[in-house]
Amino acid sequence: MDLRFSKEENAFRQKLRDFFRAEIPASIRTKVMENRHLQKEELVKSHKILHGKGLAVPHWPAAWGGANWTPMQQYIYTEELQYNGVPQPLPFNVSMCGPVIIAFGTDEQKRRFLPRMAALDDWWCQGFSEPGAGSDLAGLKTTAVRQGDHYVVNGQKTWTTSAQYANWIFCLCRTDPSAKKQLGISFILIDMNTPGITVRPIQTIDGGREVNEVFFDEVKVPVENLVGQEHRGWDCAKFLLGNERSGIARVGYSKQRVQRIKELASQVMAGDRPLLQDERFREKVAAVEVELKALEMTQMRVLSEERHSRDNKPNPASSILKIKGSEIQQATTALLLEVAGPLALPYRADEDEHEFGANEPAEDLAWAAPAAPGYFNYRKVSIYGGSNEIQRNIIAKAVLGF
Amino acid sequence: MDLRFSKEENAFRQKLRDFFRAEIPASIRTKVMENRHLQKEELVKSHKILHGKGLAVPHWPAAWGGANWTPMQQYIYTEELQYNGVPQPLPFNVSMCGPVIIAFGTDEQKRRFLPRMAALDDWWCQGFSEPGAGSDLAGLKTTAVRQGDHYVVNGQKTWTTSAQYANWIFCLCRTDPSAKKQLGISFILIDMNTPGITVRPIQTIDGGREVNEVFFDEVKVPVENLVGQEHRGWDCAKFLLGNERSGIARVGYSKQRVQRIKELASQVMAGDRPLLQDERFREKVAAVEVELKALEMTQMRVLSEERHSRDNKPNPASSILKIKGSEIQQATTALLLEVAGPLALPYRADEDEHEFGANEPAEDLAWAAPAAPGYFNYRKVSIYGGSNEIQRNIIAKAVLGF
Amino acid sequence: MDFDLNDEQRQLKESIDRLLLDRYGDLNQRLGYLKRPNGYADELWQQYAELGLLGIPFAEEHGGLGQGLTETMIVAEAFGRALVVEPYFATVILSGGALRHAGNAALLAELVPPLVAGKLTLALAHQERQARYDLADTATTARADGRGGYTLEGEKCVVLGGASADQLIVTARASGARRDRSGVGLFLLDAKANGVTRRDYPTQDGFRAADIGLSAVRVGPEGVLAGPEKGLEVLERVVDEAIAALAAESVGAMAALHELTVDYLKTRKQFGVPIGSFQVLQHKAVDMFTAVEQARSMAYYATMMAGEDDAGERRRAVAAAKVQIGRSARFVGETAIQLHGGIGMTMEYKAGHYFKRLTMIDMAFGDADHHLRELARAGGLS
Amino acid sequence: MDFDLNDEQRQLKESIDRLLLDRYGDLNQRLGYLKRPNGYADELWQQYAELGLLGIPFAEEHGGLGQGLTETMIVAEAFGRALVVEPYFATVILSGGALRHAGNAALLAELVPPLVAGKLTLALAHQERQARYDLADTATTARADGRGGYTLEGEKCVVLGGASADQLIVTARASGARRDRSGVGLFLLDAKANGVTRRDYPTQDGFRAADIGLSAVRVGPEGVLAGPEKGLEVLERVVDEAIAALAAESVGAMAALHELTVDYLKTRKQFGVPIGSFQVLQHKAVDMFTAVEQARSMAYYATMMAGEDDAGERRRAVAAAKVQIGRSARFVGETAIQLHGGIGMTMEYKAGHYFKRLTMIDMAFGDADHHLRELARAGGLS
Repeated sequence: MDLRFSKEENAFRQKLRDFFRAEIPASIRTKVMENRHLQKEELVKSHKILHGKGLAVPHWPAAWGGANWTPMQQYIYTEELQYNGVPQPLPFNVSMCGPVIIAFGTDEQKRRFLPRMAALDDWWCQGFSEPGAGSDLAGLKTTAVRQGDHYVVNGQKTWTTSAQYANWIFCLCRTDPSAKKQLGISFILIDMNTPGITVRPIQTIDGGREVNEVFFDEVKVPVENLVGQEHRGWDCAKFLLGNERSGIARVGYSKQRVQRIKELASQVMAGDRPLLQDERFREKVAAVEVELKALEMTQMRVLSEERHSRDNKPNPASSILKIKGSEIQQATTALLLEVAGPLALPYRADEDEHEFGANEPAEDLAWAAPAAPGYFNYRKVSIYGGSNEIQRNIIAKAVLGF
Repeated sequence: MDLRFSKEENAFRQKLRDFFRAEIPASIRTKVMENRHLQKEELVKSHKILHGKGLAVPHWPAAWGGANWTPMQQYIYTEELQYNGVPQPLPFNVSMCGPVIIAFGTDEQKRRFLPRMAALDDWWCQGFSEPGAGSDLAGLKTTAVRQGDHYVVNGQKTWTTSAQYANWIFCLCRTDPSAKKQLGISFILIDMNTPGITVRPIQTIDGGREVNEVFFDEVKVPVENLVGQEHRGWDCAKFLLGNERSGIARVGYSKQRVQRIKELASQVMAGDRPLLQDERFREKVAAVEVELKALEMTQMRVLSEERHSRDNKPNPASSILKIKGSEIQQATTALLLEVAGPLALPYRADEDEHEFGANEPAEDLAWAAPAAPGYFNYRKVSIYGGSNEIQRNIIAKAVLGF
Repeated sequence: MDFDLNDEQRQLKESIDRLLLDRYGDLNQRLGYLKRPNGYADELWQQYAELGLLGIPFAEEHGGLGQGLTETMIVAEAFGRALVVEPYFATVILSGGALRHAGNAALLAELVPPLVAGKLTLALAHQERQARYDLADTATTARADGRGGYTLEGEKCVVLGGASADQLIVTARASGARRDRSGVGLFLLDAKANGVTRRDYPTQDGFRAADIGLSAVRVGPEGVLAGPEKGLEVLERVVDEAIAALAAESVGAMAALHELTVDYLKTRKQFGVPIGSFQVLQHKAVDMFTAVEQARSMAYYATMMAGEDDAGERRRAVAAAKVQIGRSARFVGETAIQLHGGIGMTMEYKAGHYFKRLTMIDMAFGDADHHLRELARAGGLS
Repeated sequence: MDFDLNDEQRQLKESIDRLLLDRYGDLNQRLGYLKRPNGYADELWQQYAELGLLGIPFAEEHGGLGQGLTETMIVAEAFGRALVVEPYFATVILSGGALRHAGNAALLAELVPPLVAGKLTLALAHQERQARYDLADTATTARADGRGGYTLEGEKCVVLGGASADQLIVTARASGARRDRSGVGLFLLDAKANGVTRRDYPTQDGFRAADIGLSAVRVGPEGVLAGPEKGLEVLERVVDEAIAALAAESVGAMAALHELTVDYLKTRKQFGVPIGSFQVLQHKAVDMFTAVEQARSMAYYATMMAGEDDAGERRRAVAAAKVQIGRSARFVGETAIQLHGGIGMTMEYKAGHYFKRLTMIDMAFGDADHHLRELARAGGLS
């Protein structure tokens, strides 16, 4: 048992940190750290810089641009990305659709999609949830009816993040209505420029427009865009959702948030002393730091065990990463809100919207403006990707054997 | 709307307070306030003093010794009892069995039992729970088989508080095994001196011996001890459990505990200042005071509405009194434990047990000795009388209509 | 003790509920009001005037209805249920409170009638960006001109209703250091007076606020609402009453959000059943209910105590209420969104708007932890 | 990073688990040990010696096994699972730690061999009733006799294993005010020395402790374990290592209690079904699991950092671990009792004994909130 990072691991971390800070524009990293919306161009730019160094898809097989890292290296990479405010390589490309194609796709599909996916030459989005299929994903109703060498897709997807930027979408569609639930679903790739697709933005309570509804009306999709076997798309979905345990806790992200909170709270005055000197506040911050350190160690334990368990059976502890990770992320947004105090009240319209047509609050209070929207917006992290209630159901069944 | 106590109500309160402090021995009240075990003699003495002034069963009909108080007066009485460390008149007599006999009993039963019950000439205990029937009380198995003018009772009851002191027990027994669950249960009064009854004490984790198992082996009970109709005992049970909403929150009790905690914490030093000066600790105390004040106001609202709603349909808010009341009582035991700190570690055997045969910790640390046992013992308040999980089920159904 | 409404109070409640059901029943009506020039519906303001809502707290001798905090609580709770955006809080509760407690007979006689008639809106400009929740912290200066008037210099921020208000009540320091308790006065000035600049913007919860610049703004003797010797005392009284009103508004919003959530749990189907059939979600809804009822109890308590003359007792009681309101609102708001899932995160659905309003009420005049700290410092409740 | 046990460590764990299953498998065995004269089983103490458990932390040159904190963690977790009552913590962890870190070669050579052989038990007497969690707070005096020896005068309380110990390690103040950081020495004395009085009693969690009076107790130069210039520094090191061991013991107890609870939920039937079929109880069990795993992670962290030489970094890390351990234990213990219902409240069932031990571990050397306060004062973790 050796519970410290090795010299090699620390060097690996330093190398990445230096690169991120030197090569990814500070303007982009600052926006991430201040929890402000990024423009598409900024995300593409950052992604391509990483890709240029082979840092966009390190977890992929070497043949497709992977780096053959250990799980620990993969974790260090993810933590450093998050800690330094580097936007994650587009997860729909590199963590969701890519791995599915690598695991289930044909050589033709791999050649056609993976390189452009890794380079973010194609922007992918996810067509899973539907108005009637949220926690109960298998209840989805969007149909893909085989007609010769095409599927004809009809239905509606929702909560589709950045669909407005995407030129491709990977969808779960019902190809066999007679089969029940999980059976009869297929994993299909659809070009967003195909006629019959309509994207409608959904404004979230923080004022942002990151999610959308996507409507499919008689959309013709070539059969070769089917991934894996027809009717067996649920296998792909399960594989996709079970993937990527090293980033889900978002430890690096929360570390950066806590540090920023402490910096701001050391400047904001509460009465005659900085807020950070207030016993109650600093103890709340310390309590989050403790939870976060525990989560980090839990994450380490999971990774260290994954090293040998090649059967890819995850450590039971891995199942708590999402729950604790989301709770801690939300706790940091609540702390930032407390730091902002009365200065959190002004609503600062994002670059992309001015519907109130009103003035902006003072520029030098800009740091406080994202505090409340961040708090509101981050309620999502305990909802998406399987709500924390669903996560608890899973643990009760899989780990505790209820 | 007038949210203050009337002058009359305040005078009523003062009169009771003066009486309690003058007439109930300080030795008894101090023991209650310090959460130490009372001897049977002490409980009887206090009860009889109250009874002498008509303060043992004020909520009973005037014909049987009641005082015709308003719900608000009843509440003030209960709060003052609790606040001044006066032992409650034995609840098994005055709040449980008594009201059942008043509501369901024959005149003969009333004449025979109520006066001795009110005077605590008889000590009653409750035979409801069984090893297999806790939350699911209706699952009880103890049988009472009619044989001529007797029932023959066989079975086992458990968690029977102060059975070791009691000379009577009121039991739920299954008289019709063929009927299902709630039906086929009868409410029967049994003389504890009847042959075939065995009482076995259960030691609880705090070291106390307040609860017992009671075994019935071919116990002959005269038929005239049946209360209400045969097989309809569940009506009596529901009536009994639904009774007494004014004391269940135990506001007065918790008020006294909070005050004691503040007194002790102003004497105990933490570093260079009294613990009560520590910001975190005093804020935890204040947080409990806020919850307690809210509970008190909720209690008032319930009572004020009961005044008119003669249909005895309780205010929905009443259903939260038990949950919040128990949480606050437990919070006070945790705070007292924190005050005691390292001095809570010594285990001080109660008057009635010396099994370790060891010395006692120093006498002047006696105040700290009940801190941990009190914390352990009070886990029971969220379990008995319908666990807080059961309470939530009830609210979900009755109030929210799930 | 008696928690029942009398007949007048019940009629008041019913008439408000009727009006708001009509004008706020559909979320899109509210979203429409937000886009109006002032960020609210002027015609509704007139209807409030006709209902007499604007005159509730003012003495009859000044042209008000001479009603009390209980009536204010009834209005605030109804406004919370409907998420009303008209500047009732800024004009009637805050500014009206300042007028009443400063007790300047001349200004009361001059301002209350038009205010009650819906012809005059006001805003209370006390917040400064460095002050956080310290009401005494005032950097804005009031320099006496020797003729009973003052010249104001400084900056105020997030002034509720500041841009649409006809007149402003401004706190400014005539003497002492920035955080001294003495030396702060209340000054009345025309919102368009020379030297007054206003930056208008929406707030997180749909209201409007403004940052206000004061540069050599002249106030005559008639504009001195409360002199430097008593300004803070007046302000603290006003804020305690305002917190009681916010508590009631918060309870209204919480109760409505809880009902909305329970309805959703009963209708939303997943796995072939209403999600309300899952015990975990039922118990969450029960805990929300408990939080709402505890908050309601403390809103009553605040209403009962906000009129208390003993400032210490009043402050402790109001702080305690703010603690409970804030904690209940935090739990009810976050849980409601969680139980709704994605739909709760959208602007098109009412839950999120309740959540945002509840969050901002918690932060107004100090959040739950701030007031817990103050309460504990003052020795607690008992 | 590598969280795996090596072969020796795995063997160590297996041999301990085997022994404890045999000697602690039935709760009545433990209750029997408690009634022994010393409150524990002397013959088991010998078996620990034969297994080499008593020599784990001591250097081989002194007759120990020269193993480290990881091995101590393995033992402590196993002892926590079994609720072991032998004085391993008092003798090996606390007193042994004092011997090791005081670095008094003569005393190490003299005491370690019999200790490792199970022939010598010790107790660390540092707690005083006014001191609460302040390790420096020492009213007991050590008056230099001018010949290198001292005379001790004062009172110690709740000394773990104090009555059965052969020798005592006592903290006493040679100079400075009661709470000064300097001037406290560690002194070794025979438990039966003239002037030593002991009051023995059980603790809430089944151990034995003693109040110890010291009246004109003579200690020769050879009994000065650590001089006044370094006593506190040694004590703080010992306590940080002790907290790491308590964290592991707590995790062992928590994990076992969680398993016990899950088993109960699966077997206890009400309403005709196992109560584990109720979703609310399932989710409570899941939250217990999460709390145990988070605590386990911090027990590892404490083990990793307790050997750190930088006192500041060590203290912050150990404090953080104590916070997590205390909070997890509080939640796991209370929830386990709640989910068991009445049976969890009885002495005849194991759950309550775990709950009591977990509670007392939280309070040992400062509860979760105490360490959170200390951690926050030190600037937090990052």
